[in-house]
Amino acid sequence: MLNKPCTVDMKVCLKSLHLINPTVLTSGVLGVSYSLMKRVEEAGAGAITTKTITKEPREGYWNPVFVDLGYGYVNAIGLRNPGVDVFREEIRRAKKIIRIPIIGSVGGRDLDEFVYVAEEMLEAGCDSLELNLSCPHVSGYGGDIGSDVELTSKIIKEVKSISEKPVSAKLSASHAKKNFIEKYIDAGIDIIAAINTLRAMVVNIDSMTPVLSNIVGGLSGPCIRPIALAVIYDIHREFPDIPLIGVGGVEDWMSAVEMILVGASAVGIGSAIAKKGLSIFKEIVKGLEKYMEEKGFRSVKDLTGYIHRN
Amino acid sequence: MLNKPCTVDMKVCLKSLHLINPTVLTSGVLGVSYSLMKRVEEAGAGAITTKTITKEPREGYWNPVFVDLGYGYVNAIGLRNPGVDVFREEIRRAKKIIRIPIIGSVGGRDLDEFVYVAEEMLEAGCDSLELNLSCPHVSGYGGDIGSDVELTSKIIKEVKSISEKPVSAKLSASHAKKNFIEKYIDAGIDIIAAINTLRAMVVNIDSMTPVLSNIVGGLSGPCIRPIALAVIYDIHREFPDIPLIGVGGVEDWMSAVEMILVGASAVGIGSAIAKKGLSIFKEIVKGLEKYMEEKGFRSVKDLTGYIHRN
Amino acid sequence: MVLRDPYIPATIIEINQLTENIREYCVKLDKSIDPEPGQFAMIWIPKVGEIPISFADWICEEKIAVFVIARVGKVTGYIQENFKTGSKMYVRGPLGRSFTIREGAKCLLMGGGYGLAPLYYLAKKLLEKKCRLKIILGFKNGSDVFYVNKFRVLGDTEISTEDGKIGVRGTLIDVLEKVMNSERYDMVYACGREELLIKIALICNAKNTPLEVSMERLIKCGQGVCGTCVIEPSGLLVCRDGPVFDGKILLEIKNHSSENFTRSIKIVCRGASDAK
Amino acid sequence: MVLRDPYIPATIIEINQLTENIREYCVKLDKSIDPEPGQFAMIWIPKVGEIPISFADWICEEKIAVFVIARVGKVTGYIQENFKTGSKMYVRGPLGRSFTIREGAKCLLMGGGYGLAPLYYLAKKLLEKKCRLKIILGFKNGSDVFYVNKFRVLGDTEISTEDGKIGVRGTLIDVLEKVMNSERYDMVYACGREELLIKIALICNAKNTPLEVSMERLIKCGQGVCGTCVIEPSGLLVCRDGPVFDGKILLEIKNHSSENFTRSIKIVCRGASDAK
Ligand SMILES: Cc1cc2nc3c(=O)[nH]c(=O)nc-3n(C[C@H](O)[C@H](O)[C@H](O)COP(=O)(O)OP(=O)(O)OC[C@H]3O[C@@H](n4cnc5c(N)ncnc54)[C@H](O)[C@@H]3O)c2cc1C
Ligand SMILES: Cc1cc2nc3c(=O)[nH]c(=O)nc-3n(C[C@H](O)[C@H](O)[C@H](O)COP(=O)(O)OP(=O)(O)OC[C@H]3O[C@@H](n4cnc5c(N)ncnc54)[C@H](O)[C@@H]3O)c2cc1C
Ligand SMILES: Cc1cc2nc3c(=O)[nH]c(=O)nc-3n(C[C@H](O)[C@H](O)[C@H](O)COP(=O)(O)O)c2cc1C
Ligand SMILES: Cc1cc2nc3c(=O)[nH]c(=O)nc-3n(C[C@H](O)[C@H](O)[C@H](O)COP(=O)(O)O)c2cc1C
Ligand code: FES
Ligand code: FES
Repeated sequence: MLNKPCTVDMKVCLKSLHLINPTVLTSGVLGVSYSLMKRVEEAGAGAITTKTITKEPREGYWNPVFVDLGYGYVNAIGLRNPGVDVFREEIRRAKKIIRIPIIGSVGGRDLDEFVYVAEEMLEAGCDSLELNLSCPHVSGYGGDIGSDVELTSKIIKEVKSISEKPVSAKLSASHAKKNFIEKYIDAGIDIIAAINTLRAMVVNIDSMTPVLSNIVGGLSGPCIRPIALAVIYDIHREFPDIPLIGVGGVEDWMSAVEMILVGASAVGIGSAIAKKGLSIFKEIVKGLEKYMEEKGFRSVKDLTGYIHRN
Repeated sequence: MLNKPCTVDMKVCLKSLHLINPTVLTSGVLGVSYSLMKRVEEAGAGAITTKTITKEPREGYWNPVFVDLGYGYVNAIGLRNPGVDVFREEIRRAKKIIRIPIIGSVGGRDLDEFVYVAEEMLEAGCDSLELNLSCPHVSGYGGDIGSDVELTSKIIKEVKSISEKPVSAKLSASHAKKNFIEKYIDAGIDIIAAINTLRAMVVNIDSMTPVLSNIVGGLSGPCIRPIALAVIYDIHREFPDIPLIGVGGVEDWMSAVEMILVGASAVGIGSAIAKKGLSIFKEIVKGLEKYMEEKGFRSVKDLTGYIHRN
Repeated sequence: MVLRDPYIPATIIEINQLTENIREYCVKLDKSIDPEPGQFAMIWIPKVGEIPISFADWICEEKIAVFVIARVGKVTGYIQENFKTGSKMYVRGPLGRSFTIREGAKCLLMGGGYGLAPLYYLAKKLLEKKCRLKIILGFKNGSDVFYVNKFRVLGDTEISTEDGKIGVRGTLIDVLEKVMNSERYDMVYACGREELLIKIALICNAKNTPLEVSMERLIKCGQGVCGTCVIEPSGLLVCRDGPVFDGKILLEIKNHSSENFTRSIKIVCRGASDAK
Repeated sequence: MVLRDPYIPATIIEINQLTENIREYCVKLDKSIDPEPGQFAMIWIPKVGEIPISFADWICEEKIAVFVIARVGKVTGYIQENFKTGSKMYVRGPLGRSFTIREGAKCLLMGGGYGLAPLYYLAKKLLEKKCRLKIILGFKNGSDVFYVNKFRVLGDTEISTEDGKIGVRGTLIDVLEKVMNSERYDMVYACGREELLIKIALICNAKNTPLEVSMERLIKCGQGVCGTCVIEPSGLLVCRDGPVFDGKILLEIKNHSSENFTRSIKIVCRGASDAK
């Protein structure tokens, strides 16, 4: 640090949300307790998204809930969470010991649930909210909400009206359409995070059964990165002003670079943790820094969407 | 053959389309000339789908058009085809030397083009038509049509009105929704083929450019199989009577079994040919036959959708 | 490698009733694996469920894994009621961190119930590394005793039962105090109920003797992503950072297995129960 | 293996102007590959295009590939105009089927233009396998001659030019007829314009001498899926079943490279042009 001037600025801003670096723990992975959030901060993350929290507690689905396919993963945890009344305490405790921003992921089956959970999360001290409009395997939640653009716009409007903190929409690949996003922006959305997992299933031909107890789940990991890159590329081309969190298959600094080049301001890190553990955060930040130095970029901001200008 | 009675019936029927076995060459892979179609028949396929044909010739996109990612492929060929007036001759010639069914894949930007191409294909002797409602990277075609359920229903109705041959709809994962399919069935669709590739892109961080000349393309191969399986599972559960061609990531007999277990009557084989060549057809038929013998199934029909009954 | 799914088909080739509630299952795997003592497998029974079970042994040449399974609920109950020789299960693993083995060390192994399972495999491996073993096994009643002769072959073995039918009357802890007062060990390994482990940790701490314990929490993903198996306040994950941990973590633990193991809404409310 | 993309970055370390239109590019690859003679690479120039080019040489220890590139159109033109030492390209390959090499065989190699590229690498490999080589190289004019001295080192080399400035006045075919009448060869290898290859095929067929030729068609996917590079009526694919084929296929060919190479609507209409 002393003999090498830090030439690269790793900080990023997602509206009023300031990150020391562009790595974000994505929703559903480890963001279930204050102690795990603390570990993620220590591991070097720029921000933490909590597990999606609903009003009532949800036990989630029975095992098996997570299948490693080598090139990706299929999971059906089933939005397992203790409910916002309990989780509020977890956030309070986390806020006491954690300095990086905590983004509360809000789940719900209707406008009321979204607003209720959002309010509680804000009160507990979340620095930002992310609306889960995209989980593909819990009926009534996530993608079922996100497919209804009118309802979603209303949810965004209501949540924005009670929130001074930036609000992001977590989109699935199939709903990341121009006409949807236009309406979300009109409704006041600050940030877009994409993509969530894609509805998928794993079949075992020996037992002749599905592997997941819930039968269907969501595909994540390296193999969805080409899809996520196209989504972020498309959104950034149409809406260059909205900050994007690129999520899907980020597994190393190179994939983080890919995401940022196509338009992401920050990158979400999820199932890659299964393979690499928490060291992935520092690995990405270091690799990205070195890449930017070599290519002559001064800040992540300059790299964001560079592929559109190159 | 003499000392082992053939106990397993490999024949499948997709409405009035009779296949000697459930392997189908999927659209866009090798189905561009009579000689290649002949080779595919000799390789053991049960049916052949042609490249998607449009009214006018289309040169397609410039190289690179095909990227091998190990776990899958991203392609943007760009519906390169000589136009139906020329391709008609190719089909005529193919029909003279090929005995397995030829399914003509019909492309179009509007109702008129679909009907025009369909008519020509039928006249040339196609045994069935497949409507491409799902190609994800040619603006105005494929997925852009498939996202408009009213237009699509109209196209199906019109094509059905001029066709005595079975007509199938080739769907993308994001349009394989219950309310869409209901309308297609009302409009008279005979068969559903799913899925097409998923919109995707590949980025090279060294050159800081997209790899495909068209920037975005479609993801195929093993890594989309979990998505395709969920689509076929969902459709078969809701509409058990409509014959399904399961397409997406079929790479060996085991993946064919997976597809059939969740509800496919036949399986499409596409980009796996890049890795395995044409021997994949016989490999799948043999493996499937052996599996059915071991598990005590008498016919592919009995295996179709078995996972729903197990 | 592109995997189809992570489950290795396995066929039961032998079942032994060890006690009323505990059975030993010898299963032949379709593929070789390389488990270390302390690691576990996720055992999937299609249409029933999937549970974590420790390796009680591994016979490499024959690809045979030994699992000692106590009947507690849905999946373990299903196994005991329905599984016969020839039945099939599916195994994913080995998962987790194993016990530390130091060549030639003087080791004390202690455990109770199905906790004996990982200890047995550990004892075998320790012997291969020229360690000297003292083994203390605790059981509730005389009728709960199992595996004792198998352990005796490997080292100096003492037993306690609460009803006094076999060995010393009392608990593991009684034996432990006696043993630790008379001799120093390089390493203590323990496996059993968490209340027991905490007592052992206190004793080892007082004696300044290194301790490794195998811990349990509800396991969902088994790959360190869902966070279900977290131990508070450290944030350590049983499935990934464990199940084998330094005994010290027991001294500061906040959420105990008893709370965590209830497959009810309570599990999900762990956060709240910690708060109190 | 999970790949990022199939392109190996490569840096130009040397450029040699061979003739007015043809240059030799020595490129250092970031990763080792193992091309065989006759195989080709797809060379990708970001934002410009991607074209198939044969390996003219491969220096394994230094990961240096040699490409001989003739200026014909968009991509080759861009390369010749813009590429300097230090410029970067991206290489995917090796692709396709290579020439067959029989140990100790008596071989006749013949080619013209950039067809010399794969022949040069082949000649080197044949020598390693103790083959005896007769080489016939044909050029349009004296100013088009290149690589002759490199071939002379490897075998008995004869040259023809149409203007007679160097070697025999005339074409390859004139020399071939003379050579084949005076001696028998175990194997003939040819590479060049398709009209030439057809003539060679007729001669070899008449003499009953095995012939292998390297063929060209428009290459799109390069992996045997798009069907663009098909040769009618056999349905053989240049990118996968070739580019090296048994010379016999030239005797029955229906769609010729001249039709196929026009990057116009005509290419796509190949079906139609065959029909006539
Ligand atoms: C790393 C690890 C290794 C293990 N090794 C073994 C072993 O070798 N042999 C063996 O018999 N058991 C072992 N267990 C415990 C075993 O996993 C549980 O007994 C089993 O999951 C219960 O499943 P069930 O469906 O039968 O019970 P359920 O119907 O799920 O539950 C029945 C009762 O058991 C409790 N329970 C649920 N999950 C667990 C759990 N993970 N651990 C303990 N109690 C639980 C519930 O709270 C409930 O009270 C191990 C657990 C872990 C975490
Ligand atoms: C297997 C194989 C190996 C080859 N090896 C070499 C080599 O070692 N050195 C070399 O210089 N060239 C080689 N070629 C030819 C080379 O690929 C083409 O010259 C190149 O693709 C032209 O690209 P362009 O963008 O410059 O031309 P374009 O702008 O695409 O076309 C210009 C003209 O060239 C014709 N053309 C287009 N594609 C081809 C093609 N595949 N082959 C021939 N003409 C074409 C067009 O019809 C047009 O008339 C090889 C071709 C193949 C199929
Ligand atoms: C185990 C697991 C649980 C997840 N839970 C949630 C969730 O609760 N809410 C949500 O919005 N996304 C959830 N996701 C989706 C991730 O946030 C992310 O969008 C997706 O996994 C793609 O990123 P990845 O490839 O880096 O994992 C979950 C993903 C996984 C693997
Ligand atoms: C090179 C290539 C070209 C394709 N062209 C078409 C096409 O013209 N029409 C179409 O409906 N689908 C086309 N597809 C999609 C395939 O038919 C298939 O739906 C998809 O590739 C998934 O199957 P796979 O994983 O077996 O390749 C193409 C796919 C590839 C790889
Ligand atoms: S069980 Fe999911 S993190 Fe341990
Ligand atoms: S170039 Fe696509 S098949 Fe040969």
